[in-house]
Amino acid sequence: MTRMDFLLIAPELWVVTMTCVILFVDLFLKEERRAIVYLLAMVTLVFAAIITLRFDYGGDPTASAFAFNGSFVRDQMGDMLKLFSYFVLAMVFIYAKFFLRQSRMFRADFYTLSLEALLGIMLLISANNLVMVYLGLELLALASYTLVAYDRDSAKGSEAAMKYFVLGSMASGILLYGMSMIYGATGTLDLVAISEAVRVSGSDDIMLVFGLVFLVVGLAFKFGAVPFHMWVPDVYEGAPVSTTLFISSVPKMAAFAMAFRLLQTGLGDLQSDWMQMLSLLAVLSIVFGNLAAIAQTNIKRMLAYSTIGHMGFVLMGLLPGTAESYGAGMFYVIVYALMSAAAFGMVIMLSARGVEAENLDDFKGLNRRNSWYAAIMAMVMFSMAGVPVFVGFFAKWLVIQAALNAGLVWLAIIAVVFSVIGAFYYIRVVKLMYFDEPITEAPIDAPVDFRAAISLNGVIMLGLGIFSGSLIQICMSSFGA
Amino acid sequence: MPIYEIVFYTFSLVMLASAVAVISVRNPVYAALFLVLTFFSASAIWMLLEVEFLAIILILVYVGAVMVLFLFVVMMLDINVEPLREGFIRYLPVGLVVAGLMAAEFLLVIWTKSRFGPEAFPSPPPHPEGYSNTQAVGEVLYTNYLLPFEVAGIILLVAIIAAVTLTLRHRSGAHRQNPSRQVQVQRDERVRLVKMKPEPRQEG
Amino acid sequence: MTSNWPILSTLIWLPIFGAVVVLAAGEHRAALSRVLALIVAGLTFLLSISLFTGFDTSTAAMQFSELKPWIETFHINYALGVDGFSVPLILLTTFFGVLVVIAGWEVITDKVHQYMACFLLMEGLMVGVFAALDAMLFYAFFEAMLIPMFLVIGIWGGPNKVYATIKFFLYTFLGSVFMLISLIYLYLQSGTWSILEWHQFPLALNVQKWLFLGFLAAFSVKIPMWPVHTWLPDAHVEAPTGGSVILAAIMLKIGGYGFIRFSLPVTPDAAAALDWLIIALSLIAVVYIGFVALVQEDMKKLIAYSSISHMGFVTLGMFIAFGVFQNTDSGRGAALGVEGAMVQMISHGFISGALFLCVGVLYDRVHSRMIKDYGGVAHKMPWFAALAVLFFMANSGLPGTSGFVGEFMVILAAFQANFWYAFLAALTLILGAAYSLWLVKRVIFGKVANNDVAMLEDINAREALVLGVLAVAVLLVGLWPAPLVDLMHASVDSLLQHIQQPKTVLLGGQ
Amino acid sequence: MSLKTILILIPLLPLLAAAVAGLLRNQVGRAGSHWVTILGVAISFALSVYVLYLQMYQGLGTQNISVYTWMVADGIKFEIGFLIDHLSSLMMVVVSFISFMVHIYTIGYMADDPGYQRFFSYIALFTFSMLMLVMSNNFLQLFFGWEAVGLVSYLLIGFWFDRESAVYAGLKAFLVNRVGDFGFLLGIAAVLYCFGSMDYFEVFAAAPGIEGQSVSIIPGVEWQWITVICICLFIGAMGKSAQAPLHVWLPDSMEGPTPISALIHAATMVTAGIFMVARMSPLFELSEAALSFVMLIGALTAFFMGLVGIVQNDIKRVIAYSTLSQLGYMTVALGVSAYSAAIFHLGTHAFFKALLFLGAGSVIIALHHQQDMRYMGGLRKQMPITWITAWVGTLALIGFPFFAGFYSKDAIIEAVHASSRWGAGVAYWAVLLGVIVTSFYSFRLLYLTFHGKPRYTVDVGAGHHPPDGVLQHAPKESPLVVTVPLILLAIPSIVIGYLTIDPVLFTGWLSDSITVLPQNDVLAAVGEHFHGPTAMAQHALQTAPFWLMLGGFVLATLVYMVRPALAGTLAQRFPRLHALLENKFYVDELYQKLFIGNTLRIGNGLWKKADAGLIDGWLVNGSAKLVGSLSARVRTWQSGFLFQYAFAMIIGLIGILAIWVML
Amino acid sequence: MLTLAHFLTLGALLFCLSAAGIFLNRKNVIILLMCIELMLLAVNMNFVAFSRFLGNLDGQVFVFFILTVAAAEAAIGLAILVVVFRNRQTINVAELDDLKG
Repeated sequence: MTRMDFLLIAPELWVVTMTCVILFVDLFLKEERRAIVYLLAMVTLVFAAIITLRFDYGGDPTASAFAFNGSFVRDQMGDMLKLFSYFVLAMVFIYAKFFLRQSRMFRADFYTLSLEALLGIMLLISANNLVMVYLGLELLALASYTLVAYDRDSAKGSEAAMKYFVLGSMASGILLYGMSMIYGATGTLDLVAISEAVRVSGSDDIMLVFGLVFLVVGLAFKFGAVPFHMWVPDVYEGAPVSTTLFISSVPKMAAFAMAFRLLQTGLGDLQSDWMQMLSLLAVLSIVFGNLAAIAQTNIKRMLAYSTIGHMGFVLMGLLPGTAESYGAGMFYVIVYALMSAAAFGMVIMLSARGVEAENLDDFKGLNRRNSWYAAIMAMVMFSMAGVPVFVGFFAKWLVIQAALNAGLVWLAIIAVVFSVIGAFYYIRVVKLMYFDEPITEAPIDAPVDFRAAISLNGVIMLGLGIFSGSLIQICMSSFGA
Repeated sequence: MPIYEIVFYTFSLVMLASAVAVISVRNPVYAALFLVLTFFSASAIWMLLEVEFLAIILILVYVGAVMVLFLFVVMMLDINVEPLREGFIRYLPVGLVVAGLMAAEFLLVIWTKSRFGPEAFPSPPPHPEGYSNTQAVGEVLYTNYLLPFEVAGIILLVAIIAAVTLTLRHRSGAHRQNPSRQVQVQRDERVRLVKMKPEPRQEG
Repeated sequence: MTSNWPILSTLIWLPIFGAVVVLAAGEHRAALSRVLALIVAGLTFLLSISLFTGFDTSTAAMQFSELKPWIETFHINYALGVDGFSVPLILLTTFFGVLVVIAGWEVITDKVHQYMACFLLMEGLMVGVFAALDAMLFYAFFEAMLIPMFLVIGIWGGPNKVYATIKFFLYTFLGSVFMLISLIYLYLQSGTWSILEWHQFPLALNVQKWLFLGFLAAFSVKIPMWPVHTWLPDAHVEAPTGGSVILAAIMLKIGGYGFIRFSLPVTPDAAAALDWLIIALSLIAVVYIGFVALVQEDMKKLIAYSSISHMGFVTLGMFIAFGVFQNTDSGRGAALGVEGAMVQMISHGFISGALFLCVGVLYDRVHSRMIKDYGGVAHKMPWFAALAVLFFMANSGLPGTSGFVGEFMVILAAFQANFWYAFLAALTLILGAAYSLWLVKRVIFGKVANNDVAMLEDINAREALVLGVLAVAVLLVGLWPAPLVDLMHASVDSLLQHIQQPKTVLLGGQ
Repeated sequence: MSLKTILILIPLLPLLAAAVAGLLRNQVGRAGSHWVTILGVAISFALSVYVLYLQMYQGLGTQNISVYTWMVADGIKFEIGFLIDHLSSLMMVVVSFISFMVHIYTIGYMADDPGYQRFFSYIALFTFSMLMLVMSNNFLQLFFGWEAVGLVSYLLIGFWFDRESAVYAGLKAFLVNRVGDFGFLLGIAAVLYCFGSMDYFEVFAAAPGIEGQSVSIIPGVEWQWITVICICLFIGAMGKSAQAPLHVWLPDSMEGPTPISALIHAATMVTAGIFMVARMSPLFELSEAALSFVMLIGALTAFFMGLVGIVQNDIKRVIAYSTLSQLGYMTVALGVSAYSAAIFHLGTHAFFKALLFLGAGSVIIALHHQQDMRYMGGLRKQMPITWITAWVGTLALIGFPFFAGFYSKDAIIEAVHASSRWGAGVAYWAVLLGVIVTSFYSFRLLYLTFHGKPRYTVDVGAGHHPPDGVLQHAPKESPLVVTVPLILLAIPSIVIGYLTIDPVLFTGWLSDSITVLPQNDVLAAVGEHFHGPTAMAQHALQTAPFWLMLGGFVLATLVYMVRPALAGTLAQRFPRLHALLENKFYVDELYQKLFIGNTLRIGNGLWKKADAGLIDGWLVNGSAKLVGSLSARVRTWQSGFLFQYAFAMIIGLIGILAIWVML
Repeated sequence: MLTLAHFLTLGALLFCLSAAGIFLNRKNVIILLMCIELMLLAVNMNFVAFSRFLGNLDGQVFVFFILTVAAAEAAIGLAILVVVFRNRQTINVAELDDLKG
């Protein structure tokens, strides 16, 4: 253990410390002063960002630094994902506060659990051996299960949590089984060492492929890829929207990092195998997600299926296994997190008095009620549909480009066709907001921080689209493209 | 060394049988107890593999803590034992076929001699005299795996928070006084001044 | 204004930022948003005239070029420039930008600021499409344009607006994603997004064919060609007048422009190999749709179908060149076809825009688009009747109006390739006249049909201004198309020269 | 004033007048509108005469003047310009003169019409269009004028646009004309293909070069290019000049006001086709086949349309069928390469047919817009001027010696007789028999209208819309603005033939514009026997046409004057024949069934079945529905049961294992 | 002679049994939680076996962490179970189907 090790994990240390602080402070807080928890959580995120940014790689975006015997790695990809995690989580906190207040669930637990989950995410992003991957994953998962059941009086919430828990545990069991095979084949848990061992033993090792299948399934579950997606709609719908907001956004970035570490860093030599598996999953996800979303009337559920479709695209970015494709996948996942946060933020905004605006019909006539928020939601929807110049388009473009570059023309064609089918349900939301008459004329109100955040989040859809160059540059350079 | 094999097969059979029992008995209490038996057998097999530390931990943690927790919950919830449903029977063959298929696939791979056979994995030599499995694990755990170890601690912390968050609740039915609120109450919270128009006097 | 002033950027962003400003005016200041929109649109139009005056017709090179890096990682630039193909279309766009604002002046009373903003936004985006020299930039504008139009139809449209607008959106979206694949493929092969560099980039024939089909998917829907035209009648019928006008006058042209900018120069060999397909579809459009237009009962639908039929000439004119090269030694007629197609686009812009405005004038008064609800309008609205007859005559290709010029050129060109092409194309002379004038007969002439018609009042000054300006434009182009045609000579010649040299040869030489 | 300016002014003045009368109709008022248009046309007429004078007496040769370049595309110049030679200057004078007359006449005829200004605007616009057509030096402008006259014709036929039938007739006229224009445009395209130019001179100069070049439009059949061009162009002429089978619009066009019938549908517009073919003589001369075609079409029209004229009751329709028949004569003349004869007949016909129409119009005004001859009779007393001028017109039409028509028609018959072209024999008999038909219907008209007893009654209290045969006021002679043009037209109807036959037909006055190959020059053959107009008239007594004409006269007198009941008896005796003629050979019905009905059926079929049904319903909405139903089905997979979710995951796992590990 | 495959077979069978337990069980959720424990045990069996046959302690350390996590997981799982029971008065898997479609 050197000083360097601790410098490298300084952001994680900061977050874990602050979590404990919040936990402790909350004990002495009166109900009316709860906002302090919120403030502390935000402070945590801000400083985490600062601390993360303080680290200097010496100008090489592909350089990585290892700590704790190589079980922890810092690199530009990880840092970027972490930074965006902080950012999106900050959005989540802002949105969630409004919802939790209204539905009388504003407790410190939400923040501590979210921060723990963030820690899990950060560890997962930086994990460089199988143990760390597993632990990060579980940290995230356990916190998530709890958050899903956060509304203790909700039958749906507890049902969702139960399903999530059982399926999630099963998925981690499957993942572990795969890890055990990989371990057996290579004799090590360290991803770098694994990749070296694989290089030595060759990529046609049945044991490796056998393990790989389980790893891919575990990852697919995390992404919510078909047919390991069943939890997604139920959890999105059942969980309180504040939790859905969280689950749908930040952990996706972790899942991406995890996939990259496991598949590329560890099993890069098996690329030809996992590429095919992932392409199957990607196609199924894109097809199924977009199809099933069409029939939904519950917006959370619809967004859940849309997530499945989007994750198909992220997988498409992963599977070619080139630097550019990883960049594309990373860009996609970041963009998706931002879009998802904004979308659920809008759902929260429309939730009056703690009753969730779950149904699509709640969006009816939003333009008449408040045209700015309608515009934000419209931007988010168009972005998700992949219409330029919104940022979602650039994400899709990069991914499709990566697939084409790998010669997967058929995949690209399926992807674009189903993204058109998918566009249908996104623009249906726009239709509800703009073309229909409102059911209620109740004014839409939210605290100023909420309004600022959602506005920022909406404008990002456009701004990050028009000025997508630098983010793309960062994502690509992280992988040396 | 036939004794070695006899022990292995015995415990294996017990383990698998009790695992089958876990998933098939109707009463969850029995299931929990069979689970204990499963873990116990597993522990024995681990002993066979000279993985003493983990074997002990398994007993301690699972049988001693987790299973008790399970039983506790089972008892607390007072779940009535329900009859098997028709759907289950209909579904069973398909389920079994799938499970069988899965097992077949697993075994087909595992019994690929060239990769899993003794040539690839020769039987490990027994540990030298004076070898302490616990010590060996401990050395690795507190050096190479320090970070995971700390993280595991945090996971347990999360478990605590989670359990508290989910289950700790103030009884909703009970009327309680909140002294601090009573003290801090403001005047205008107590008395509400209502402005009204004077009622027009009724004529006649 | 100095010569290195980024005029194209101004033309793109001025309306877009104008739209933001108009939006900011808010719902309760309708009058302000109208005025603001008019100022922005007017200013844009005035500025765009400098494109015309400053344009050097002697060269096919891009002019008023701008170049800034956009997404450097993938060599995407914010590259703008115009040649003889884009300038007339940009002018058409800015011209109509003003007209639709005026046309919607009193008619739109609900959410005026959003209405105006949508149109300004569209204007900027459409100019962007015509000015973009970078394929990604082109695509971005190409797609983004859908959004305001989607909203315009959906918010201010007719009773079946939702179906129509979603159909419109998805149809066009579906087409364009295939183009996206083509574009990306081209980038991956060539390492650049510059359209001009793609023109020179050698490609094997079967690759070209696939790319060509990708482009075709996008542009054929947009223009639209048979059999992917069915969104158009619905969209037109349901759209508010301004929407129909922009849709017909400019948006359809983007498809044609795409063919000129991409399909022909980037994949010339595929275009040569597959020209039979386009020609066949174009001729089907001309004849088949002509028949369909004849039996329409809804005025807007009729005009919409006639648009499809007229757009058939655009595609025919563009792709006739290969046939001409084959059939004649001189190649005479190829340029005629392409220029005819361009003129047809401009002219159709004026005419269909005007026709939709005419229907809009009636609709605003009677609230029906059905032909049977009218009759004898000329009694009550003589000025309107005169203008409408003029536009319908122009629609049927009467010489002296702009409608004639393009069709004439294309038919002449088609004859250079094959008698039967010209024969089928010329059928429009009969069909076009039949559906246009039959409509005129039923709506404008005859006895006053009912009370609604009897209550009609003639067009007011605002309507007269809009229609009058268009009438002048229609006649001007019809009587003296030379200035318009001269704009594009150099570009057309260079295009034709380019498409005659097989790209596959270049490939072989590598 | 330079020649170019003069030439520009000739069409432009009527255009400006039209614009003023049309656009400033409320500002200039009724009188203003007729003054401005009449002034415009009058100056235009004067200038035309001046140009003709320059041509005839000042030795002004052929002028090819470009006004402006319409556009240049693909190296082809499309210009607006004037070709001034004897042919066009003659046409300009004819057109502007007739137009001038009609303008004056209209003041009276349309005096009560609310659309007064509009009408003047239209006819001035027509004058412009027609002048553009005849003055053109290139195909583009020709086509422009061609279509523009069609447009004005459309507007004028449908002038009374609250009359359903009028609007319909206008539409019909335009569409039938468009059918012709369809061919015409293809002809122009073919010209461009063969010659690469739109300019008459360049084309004519290059024309002999393509002789022998052929094309197989229908695979396996080789056609001469020149024939294709000529036939295509002639199809245009068939539409405009109402040759069978594209004649159907002309009788219906009589729905328009009578001045229009005179101006457009008798004297000028319908002769555009004749003019065009004559103008294209350098091309037509090269194609025997095309000329035969032209001749036969003409012959067909000349004879059969005359027959239809016999049984019509509407006075204007009789004249309309007469026009068709006469146009047939002209076409026959074109077909035998006697272009000059065609032009000559065109000129004379313009005067006397305009005269007849205006005369008919005069009658119609007098009878309060009663057009049915069955309710006329004996008007000679009330309307002496009209009566006399009608006699003049009739004599000219039937070709009575010394009258204008005699010279032109006789020349045509002689020319056909002299021709050895394939089919000339048939054509000769057609034109010959046509004479007796012409004579018969002309006198029938004259008798039914002006002679015999009145078949109408005058009832002062009949109200505004009295039944047929009842008039509110007694008929009386028309005002001066009507009768003066009649008189002015009657004069040339008598003398113009006598005066001009020699220069037009035989001394080659038109040879600067018309090319006739020596072997085709039938007029030269006719000319060998020509010894001056007087001699020709005297000689007429010995020729068949004269006696045939006389036969027609006798027959008509017999049937309609001597034994008026005979007509009905004949009709009853030959009901089929009568019905056939009365129904104009059922051509309209045939077209109605064959084209209009089928077109609508095709349109509806394509729309409802193919467009809405197949493409939209099946492909577009069908795929939307498919996606919808798939979506609904896929949705049910998400059953909500945890064990099924787990099962799906395991299946997925097994599946992937099976694919990648087992295989 | 016992080879690695024997131990792995044990793990595999246990794994399949637990998986079958999850998707066959329609009764109460507690059994599901137990099945998950079984699944982890199966994995542990693999790790232990590999660790031993490879002569490498990493596997055992991993098992140690898995056990820890499993305990935490069990706690949370049971907590959720309790919440479910409180809300619905049942923990029957087949009745947990409010969320579907």
